[in-house]
Amino acid sequence: MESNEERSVQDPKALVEAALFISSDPVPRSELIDLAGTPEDELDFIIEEIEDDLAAEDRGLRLVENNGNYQLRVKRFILPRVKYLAPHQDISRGVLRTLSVIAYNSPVLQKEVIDIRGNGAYDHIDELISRGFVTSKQEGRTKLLAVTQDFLDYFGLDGTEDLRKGEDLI
Amino acid sequence: MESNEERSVQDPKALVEAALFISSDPVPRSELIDLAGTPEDELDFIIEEIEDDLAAEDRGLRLVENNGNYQLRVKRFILPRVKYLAPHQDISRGVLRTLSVIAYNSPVLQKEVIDIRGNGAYDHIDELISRGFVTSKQEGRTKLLAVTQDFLDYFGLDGTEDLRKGEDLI
Amino acid sequence: MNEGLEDGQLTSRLSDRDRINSVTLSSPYWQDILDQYASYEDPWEISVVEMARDFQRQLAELQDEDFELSGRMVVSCAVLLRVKAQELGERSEGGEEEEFDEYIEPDFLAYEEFDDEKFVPTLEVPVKRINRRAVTRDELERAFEDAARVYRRREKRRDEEPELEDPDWGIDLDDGEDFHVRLQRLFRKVKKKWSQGKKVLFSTLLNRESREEKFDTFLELLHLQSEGKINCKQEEPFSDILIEVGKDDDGE
Repeated sequence: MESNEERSVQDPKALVEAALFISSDPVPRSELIDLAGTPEDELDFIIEEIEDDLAAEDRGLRLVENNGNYQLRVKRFILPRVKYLAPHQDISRGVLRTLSVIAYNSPVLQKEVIDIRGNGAYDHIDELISRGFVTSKQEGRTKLLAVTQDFLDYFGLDGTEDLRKGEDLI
Repeated sequence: MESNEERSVQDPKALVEAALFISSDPVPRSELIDLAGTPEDELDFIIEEIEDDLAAEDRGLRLVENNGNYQLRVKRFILPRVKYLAPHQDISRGVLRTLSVIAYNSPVLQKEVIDIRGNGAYDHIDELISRGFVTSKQEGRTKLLAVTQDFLDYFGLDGTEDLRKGEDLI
Repeated sequence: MNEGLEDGQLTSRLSDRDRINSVTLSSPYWQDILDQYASYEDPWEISVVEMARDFQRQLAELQDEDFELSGRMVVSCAVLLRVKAQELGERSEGGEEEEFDEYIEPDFLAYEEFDDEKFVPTLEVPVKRINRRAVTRDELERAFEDAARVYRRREKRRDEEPELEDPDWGIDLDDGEDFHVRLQRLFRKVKKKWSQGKKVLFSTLLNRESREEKFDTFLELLHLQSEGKINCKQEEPFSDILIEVGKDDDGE
């Protein structure tokens, strides 16, 4: 199923695609430049080409850029059909809702989060802090909660402004 | 970066690509047929098309079929360049060592493999047999182990002659 | 709704003074209705049932006049129901898991008169892909070198220290082998023989007679005994060891 196995000169576009495919995490732009061994503007050209290829109706993926990191993802409208094939996701719904409240209002007083989400949210906040999605800072008699860069990375966001604009989250 | 987001009719080829991309394990043929909602011969056509697409020089992936299970992989000659981006291998370290001992001495008595690798290798051998990398044949009171064509395909080898012999261990 | 409130009870908690009057219901300015709701501090004071009945009466009187009102009525009732349900959820479970907003259309929540600053849409967890890559031929070769290195080192130790002062005792730690996995495997083997009513002897647990395997298995048995899973008996020195499954695991 594979031709020209032993080819030694590697097409930079093929290398970029392979790098994006093999990595489970977003790949930094600088990494792609090193890997492809091309100047920056040529990488842009390659990225653009890949995007054009993926825009075709018979392709199931899209290229996402976030803070100079690139990642291949399944097209949004296809995702619901195939996501059962991906490993189980690991944030419970209650915790996710508490995280949503923090994220949309970040930074936000813990007191306000508890007002909205109830006492059960104390545990959620602990869990979110230990997962590195939320930081907590003493602020008078309560705490100030904010989402972290890890949170933004995990959810593929540039910043919490994305949320307030009501943009799609994935 | 994505056009026609809201399209409701999904191209079966796009669905197949998305399924192959998102799954960590090889996807059974029957799953792809269900997903694409196409008759079997149409799936064959789609698979063939994807293979043709991937054969292009500027593509970094290949499609691998094993016992009716399909998987996207990075092209072999590109893999060494990008493998540092993927922390997880699909064969664990202990199992790989046992596999290497079998491969470098194939065919080899199970007893000899256990001598070299210890009792834990019984489980490794079971796993390697179930993955189709190794066959086992009764030989007196022990078993004779040999690597399979699937093993050769996986590593892109024509035969075990390609491998350096490890007879100095046995 | 675990407070066990029946519909009648809900209604009885509401006072007549706060019922939506028929003037409001027949008003062409329906946006006003929601403003009126917002003025109630406690949404329990508004009865959806009564309001709907009033509306039905109005509708009967209106006969075939203005049916555009009915859709807005449904929207208004639903907004009110949501506010009530949210409150009820918070009363009964400390605000945990308000299930109902799953069933409300996003457009509906965006209804311009519905002013709930506390509402935020739930984040969607991204689907994470875990890619396990293929092993390369180089890595296969390196794995062989590692296996050979581990083996030679063990052989060397065995030659140099025949009295087994080596604390390693053949557990190939370099291999990343999980000792607990081996314990479980051996215990399963013991339990299987035991459940078949067989006498479980040390010698019957061995796949081959190598010294290394005997040490490994013996060590594993000692661990299982210390965990209380098995009892080992030896009738006389150097005789075979008899293994019994501990009482806790008997009959499993």
